[in-house]
Amino acid sequence: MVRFILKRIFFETIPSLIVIATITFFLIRLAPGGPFSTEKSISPEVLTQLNAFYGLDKHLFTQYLTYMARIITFDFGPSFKYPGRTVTELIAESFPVSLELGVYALCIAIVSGILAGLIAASKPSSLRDYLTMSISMGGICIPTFVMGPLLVLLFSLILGWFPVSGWNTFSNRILPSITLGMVYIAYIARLTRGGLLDTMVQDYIRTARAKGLPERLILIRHALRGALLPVLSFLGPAAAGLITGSFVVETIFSIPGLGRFFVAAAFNRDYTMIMGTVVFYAFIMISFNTIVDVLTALVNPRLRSSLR
Amino acid sequence: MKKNGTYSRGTSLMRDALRRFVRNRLSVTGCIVLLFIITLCLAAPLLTPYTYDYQNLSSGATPPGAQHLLGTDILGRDLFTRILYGGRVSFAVGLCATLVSVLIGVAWGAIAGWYGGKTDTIMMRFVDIAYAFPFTIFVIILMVFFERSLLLLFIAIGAVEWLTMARIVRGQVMALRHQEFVDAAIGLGLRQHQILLRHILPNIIGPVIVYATLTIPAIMLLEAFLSYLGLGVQPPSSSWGILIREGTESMETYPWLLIFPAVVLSLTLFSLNFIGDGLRDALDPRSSRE
Amino acid sequence: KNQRRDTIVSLGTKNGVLYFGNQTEPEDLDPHIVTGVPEFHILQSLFEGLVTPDPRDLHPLPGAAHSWDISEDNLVYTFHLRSEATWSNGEMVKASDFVFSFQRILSPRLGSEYAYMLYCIDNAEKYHKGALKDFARVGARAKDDTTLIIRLGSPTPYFMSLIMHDSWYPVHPPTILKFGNIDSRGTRWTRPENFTGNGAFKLADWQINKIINVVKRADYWDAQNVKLNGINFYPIENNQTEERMFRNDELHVTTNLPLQKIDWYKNNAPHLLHIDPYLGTYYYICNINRPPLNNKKLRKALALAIDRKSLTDDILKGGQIPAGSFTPPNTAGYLFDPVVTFDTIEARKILSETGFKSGDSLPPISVLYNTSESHHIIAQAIQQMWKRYLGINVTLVNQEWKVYLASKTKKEYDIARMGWIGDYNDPNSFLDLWLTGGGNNNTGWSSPTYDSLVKQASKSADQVERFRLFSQAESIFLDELPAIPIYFYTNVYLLKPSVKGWYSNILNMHNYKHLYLE
Amino acid sequence: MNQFNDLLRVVNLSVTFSQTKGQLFKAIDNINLTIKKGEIVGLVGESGCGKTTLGRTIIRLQKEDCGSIYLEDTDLCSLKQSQLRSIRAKMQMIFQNPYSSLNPRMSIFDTIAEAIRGNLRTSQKADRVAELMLSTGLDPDMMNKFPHEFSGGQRQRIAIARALAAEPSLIIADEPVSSLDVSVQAQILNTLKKLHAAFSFTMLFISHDLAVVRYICDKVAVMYKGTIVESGPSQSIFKTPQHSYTRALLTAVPRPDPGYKKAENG
Amino acid sequence: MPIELNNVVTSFHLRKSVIYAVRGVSFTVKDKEIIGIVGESGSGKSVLALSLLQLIPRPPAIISGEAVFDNVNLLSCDPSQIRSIRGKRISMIFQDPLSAFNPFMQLSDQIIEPLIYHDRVSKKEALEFAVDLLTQTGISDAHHKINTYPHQFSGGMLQRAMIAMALITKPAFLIADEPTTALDVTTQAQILDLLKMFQQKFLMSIIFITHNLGIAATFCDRINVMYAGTILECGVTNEVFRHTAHPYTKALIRCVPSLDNPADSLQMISGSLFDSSQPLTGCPFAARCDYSNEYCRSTPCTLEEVAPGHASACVRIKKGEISL
Ligand SMILES: Nc1ncnc2c1ncn2[C@@H]1O[C@H](COP(=O)(O)OP(=O)(O)OP(=O)(O)O)[C@@H](O)[C@H]1O
Ligand SMILES: Nc1ncnc2c1ncn2[C@@H]1O[C@H](COP(=O)(O)OP(=O)(O)OP(=O)(O)O)[C@@H](O)[C@H]1O
Ligand SMILES: [Mg+2]
Ligand SMILES: [Mg+2]
Repeated sequence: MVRFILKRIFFETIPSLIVIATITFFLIRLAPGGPFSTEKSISPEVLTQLNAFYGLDKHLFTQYLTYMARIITFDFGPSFKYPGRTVTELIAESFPVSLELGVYALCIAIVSGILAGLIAASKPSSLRDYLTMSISMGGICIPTFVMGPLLVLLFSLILGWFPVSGWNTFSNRILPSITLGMVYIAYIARLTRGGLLDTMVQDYIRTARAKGLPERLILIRHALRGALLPVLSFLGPAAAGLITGSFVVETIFSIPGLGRFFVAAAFNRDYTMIMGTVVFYAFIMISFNTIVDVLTALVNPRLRSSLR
Repeated sequence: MKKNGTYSRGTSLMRDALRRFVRNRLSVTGCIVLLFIITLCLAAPLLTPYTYDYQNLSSGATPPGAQHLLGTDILGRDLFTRILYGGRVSFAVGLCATLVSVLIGVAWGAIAGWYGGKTDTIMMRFVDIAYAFPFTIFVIILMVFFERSLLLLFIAIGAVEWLTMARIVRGQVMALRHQEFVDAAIGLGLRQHQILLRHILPNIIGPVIVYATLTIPAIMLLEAFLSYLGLGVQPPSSSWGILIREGTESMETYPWLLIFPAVVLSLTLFSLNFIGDGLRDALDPRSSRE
Repeated sequence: KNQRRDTIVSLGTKNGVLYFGNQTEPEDLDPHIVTGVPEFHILQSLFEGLVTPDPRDLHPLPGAAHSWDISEDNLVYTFHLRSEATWSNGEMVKASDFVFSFQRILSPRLGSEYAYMLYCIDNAEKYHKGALKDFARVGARAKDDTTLIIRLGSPTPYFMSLIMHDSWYPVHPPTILKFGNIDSRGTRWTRPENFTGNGAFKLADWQINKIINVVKRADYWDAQNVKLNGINFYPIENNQTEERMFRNDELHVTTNLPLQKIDWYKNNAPHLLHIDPYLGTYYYICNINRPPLNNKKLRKALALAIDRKSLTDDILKGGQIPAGSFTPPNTAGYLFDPVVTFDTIEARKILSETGFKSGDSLPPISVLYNTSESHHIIAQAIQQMWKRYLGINVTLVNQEWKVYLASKTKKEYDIARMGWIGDYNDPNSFLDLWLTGGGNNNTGWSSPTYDSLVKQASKSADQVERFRLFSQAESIFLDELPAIPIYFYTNVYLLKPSVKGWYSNILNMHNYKHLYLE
Repeated sequence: MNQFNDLLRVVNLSVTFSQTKGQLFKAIDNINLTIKKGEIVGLVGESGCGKTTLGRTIIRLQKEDCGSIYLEDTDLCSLKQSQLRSIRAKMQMIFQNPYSSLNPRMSIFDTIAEAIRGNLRTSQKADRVAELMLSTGLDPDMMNKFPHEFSGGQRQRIAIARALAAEPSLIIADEPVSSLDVSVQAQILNTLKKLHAAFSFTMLFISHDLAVVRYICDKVAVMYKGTIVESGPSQSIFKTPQHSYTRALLTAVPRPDPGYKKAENG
Repeated sequence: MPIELNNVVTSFHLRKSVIYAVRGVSFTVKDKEIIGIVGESGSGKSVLALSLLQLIPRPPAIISGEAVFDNVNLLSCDPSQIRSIRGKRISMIFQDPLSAFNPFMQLSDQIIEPLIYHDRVSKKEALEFAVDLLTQTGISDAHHKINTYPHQFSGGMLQRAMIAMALITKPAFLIADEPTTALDVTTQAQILDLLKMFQQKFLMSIIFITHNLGIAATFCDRINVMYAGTILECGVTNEVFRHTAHPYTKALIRCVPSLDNPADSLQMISGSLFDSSQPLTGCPFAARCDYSNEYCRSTPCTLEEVAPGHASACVRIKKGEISL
């Protein structure tokens, strides 16, 4: 397994990161508008100076080489949008926030999603099934940008339990975590339910029943493993997305996370920031997918040989 | 004993499934609701006296009433009419883009999971890379190089939505690859695509359907973001995603602007999921539902 | 029902801390680099210019300079600085600091976007553009520690309001040089631990996207008159969130109010709602180089067929004034009678003179706007008006912000939405926009007469004469209509009654020194 | 012996599995086996001695460690996947677990029809499927059902029908009749014999039922712990077993006569 | 503990048809008794066995009749009751061992599960017992092998693991559905010994479903011969084999290939199994029976005693019209 992971890192992750960095580097230049275009247009002299300052006046390929040489040392350069800060600094400062929020949301999503899936699948096509599924689908019916304000309205403005926004105390964490987790609850719950229904007709479930195990235990001990495989596949990218932050939730709750940089950097044509976030995200994404691959193989013994 | 030629061709899974599907009350209800909504959207001109862009600024944001069934928006346009017209766009985008994403995702995931090894590595790392590429930039670039069109919208959405599908399918295929009936199929000397199509895909259809039915509403909402970027529908046309997004801004002052579009979207989502459940059940010969 | 515990705002009020909703994260806190309004909100607390605006009517009050003399020919301004004014590290604010600051912002390599604000200084423009290397020849000189002499290239009647702008703030030379050269961008000097300013407050905390906290400086020369103990600036990008925070007593003041909520506040809490006139115009520019908008009559017809009053009253609802001219009314006392009105009969008449038989026979016209705020609402309303009153079908094209900017500069549009906020309180800030080749004149419109009138006016020292020249120029502009004015901005925001000493003004400048909470 | 007559030659074949914690387990240990064209060779042996593994290795579902497998003159071990595919038609395996080797989402018709070679019309296929089902004692009316609706023995017959449908020249039958009642077993064995006479396919017949092996096989190989300990014509093996394991096997067979064992003991 | 089956009927109600898998089966298994069930493949043996523990999915199946065990009707008792019986008092060995094991779980966990769940034994103890049992079934190196996954076992090994799993709680009653099909004869003998030992030691009764008439003859106390969901003949093993009282049983015995004097061609029963979707009108075997007449085809048959401890459903034998 250790060898598998090392192999992943050196022969797959690093080349992938180089590819994604390269593609992104060149493609972002194709988007109209540069980092310095603003409503009040800058005088050409100033623009020349700015371009020179950030090395944007050099040949694109030279820029690319310099850039790639730099990111090897984890130096992503200064942000164009926030001239006083480096990209590394911005990520380092905001990622922990998103990570924390993402972990809460992920926990909420996984726990309630799987629970909902279990409840629904324990008696398919019953009122219980429809009810849990309907509730868990709330997160998709009501998109994040509606859910957030709704929760705030109810819990902050009407009930006064939590602050409207901010990121100071624990009470700040609750509403955004729920908002963020809600969307994933629906996916996890439905995938779990589907997976459970698929496994509950297998012969080995009959064996488990013959042992006298109660349905609950059968669902959890016997059916869940196989049923979670699609959920696991889904969770790789989902978890990577969650812990790197959500633009919508972070702006609604005014949370100083990384998520808003992803969108904002693109909108601002903040080239260095885009590169930084993309490479960072790609790294997280590949890491999570690696973890998922390992977990899948742990769940499914037939795939263990793939870990070698 | 029967004579030759009297045996009816065996029921294929599909035909069998169709019959079971029709017998499932909930999924049929789902179908009816969905068809009803789609018909309403298509028949919009017959159903309302307004056009989707008819404005009456002085009667902006009136609550639901006799004049306007579901009220009006800030520009005094009839919300009911706008929901109906918006539904056309949302359905077109939601269904087509989902189809695109399912097709690509399933094919990609199945091939990667089936062949494994280097193929899998390369294909899955491609998926990772595609995940990481900034979507906003991708859309902006698309718009620079192509004419703004609905087709482009499908492509843009389909291009991102297939990724997770591919991963799910790959995972399922990898698990199935070791089943003995697949060995048997290999032993028969079937071609790879035959094995994939006949043996693998029918057995992973469950998660695919579940994920696809969740993709449709997600796409409808994503479309609103793309419209924001300038891709997709242009005002004064609208879509459910856009209506909901705009409705959110005035949800406290003019709640009907959010509630009604959200309700139709939810109805659609629920219908789709019931249909999906029905399909899932129908495609599983072992499911106890007859 | 039951008494709530202390809210954040009431605690702030008790402690003299102002909770300020400040839209976005500042890009930096270097007055020579930043350009945005949120940054200016913060910088106002951290720096003090030579003079500061009176919050009521924006006339210059003594700031770092306690008095000033103006030469007969209006070219030489002598500022007498306070000897008691200090930097936040205790050092005295010297005249040479100002000279250093001017040199810094004018250094070509710094790439300051607002360097042009100092172009009125003799030779400043040359220095900034690299034609002049020796800063000694630029018209700014420190005679001694407390005497700053600024020599202008030509009379600039609005000079005193110009220098209230942030680009004129001084920076502390040793601090700048400690972290880089005079012309280094983005050094670490703006970090709380390094920051040196001369304002009433000093920077205590800066957490990105979370909070900027400034606290009262005890050694500020006017400290006994500063009533606030500190200000918390919150970068709240979402104005809906900002409004909810305000409602939940988490903010004293917001920068914005979503237009959907205006009605509610008007009806339910008018005492919290503030609508101030603002020095800005919202307008549509026409691409003069492209048919059919090269047709002046068509532009005129379009301009006349916009029911501005309906737009402002029925949609925007924020007290915006329908724009019948380009310069906002009463800009530094300049008044121009509105000439662009809503007159459908006249509009149709003019349209019939264009040579196009009906609206349908026009080549396709599109309206470009960027996708944010209420632009799309206004665009849709205007689209309907043109259709209804002129029978012209225009299509709407929305683009992402930077794409939109690129299209505009590349002149790839027919009609595009624009807004302009004056940098300083003078018609010149609006009218020099349309000079031939002006960086923000993206219409392709050019009129030599107009150019000469505006240039003449900006050099003239006589206010009456200047306004006459400006009026002439504006008449020409409004006759040609390369841009169709739509409305004048207002500033719509929410303010807790506990904030005292807050006056509305058209530059939205609120000197925190004069504020107090109770 | 003329090499041309050999349909299958297994030479020095070994297969290793890695089990828990990387432990290696030699399931097939240096096996040599030759099957002539048209022969039916029985493979008997202790449970877990590697019979199934040997079968799976021959039809290339299991990778070998070393050794080679010749089908006629082609070395199967050196073939690429694409080349293998065309050869696969000639070999069929009847799996030991009839249920897991049937696709649960495929009707019996599709399952069997899929194995039929050549382009037939659907109705022709249906006839062929019906014919196959009849010959394995299944009611053709059941062809529209799905595997889970069948009993264990019926599933096994489906698997046999599928293998026969492909008209292979080599059949590897892994306990094909173990879950059949004796009458159906008799029917199938007779069918196999009949077909064998008609088409003279070759078969490796893995079974625990020595009587069945004796009935159908020309030759018998006895496997023990991964190796073949004894092989030869069934006559001689059953009459004069050499290896002690073979002898043990023969004495342990239960006879369908309640008194048999007692009689011997007593 | 005796178990009493009374007219057990299991039918699958499908869309177009009804499959009558078990059509009214009654018999009693006394304490310590080994009852063999033999019969045509597809005759409903497994369905009957599964019905006893309510392991048939309902719907589509409908089960009626009663099977009384310890004053409880197994067929209709409530879920919690049947759960406390399953695995603890009545264990089951399934026919297809590969699909009956959870592919995602180690065998050890699966084997000890009933013991841990029902008897709250510590895991360590349970494991020891499991290893012990496995060894007794003839799996060498069991303490190692037990930690592997089902796909790493051979068919016969899985079958033995299944047997160990069923025996681990020392149940009072064992339903064994073809427990030795995948075993070679020596191992088979070993397993039968093990079962016998349990029967003796723990007073276990067994329903033993098999196709191997040899085993049935040597191992079982009594034999039920099933055909098309009904029992055609039942009785003490000796009686059934020596004084066979039903043409079907006779035909069956004739089909057994003999190891000692091999034939050129095996005897078969011509014709095919009674269509399980048809209701019974007469003797289900009538269509294939050499002795049948019109009366057989039209008169429903019932089991009646022909000799003490020996019953047959054949009308003609009962009437003494034929003898075999
Ligand atoms: N789920 C089901 N749906 C429909 N029919 C079924 C189902 N399960 C079993 N059957 C039918 O019930 C009948 C009896 O099956 P059962 O499995 O009991 O046979 P069996 O006696 O165990 O045979 P074998 O010895 O081959 O295992 C068969 O005809 C089969 O087709
Ligand atoms: N995938 C695998 N991984 C590890 N070990 C395996 C695997 N498959 C089989 N084995 C081991 O290989 C040995 C031989 O297995 P095989 O299935 O060939 O036996 P068999 O002769 O067919 O036995 P049976 O008669 O019981 O079916 C067994 O000990 C088994 O544990
Ligand atoms: Mg085997
Ligand atoms: Mg059975």
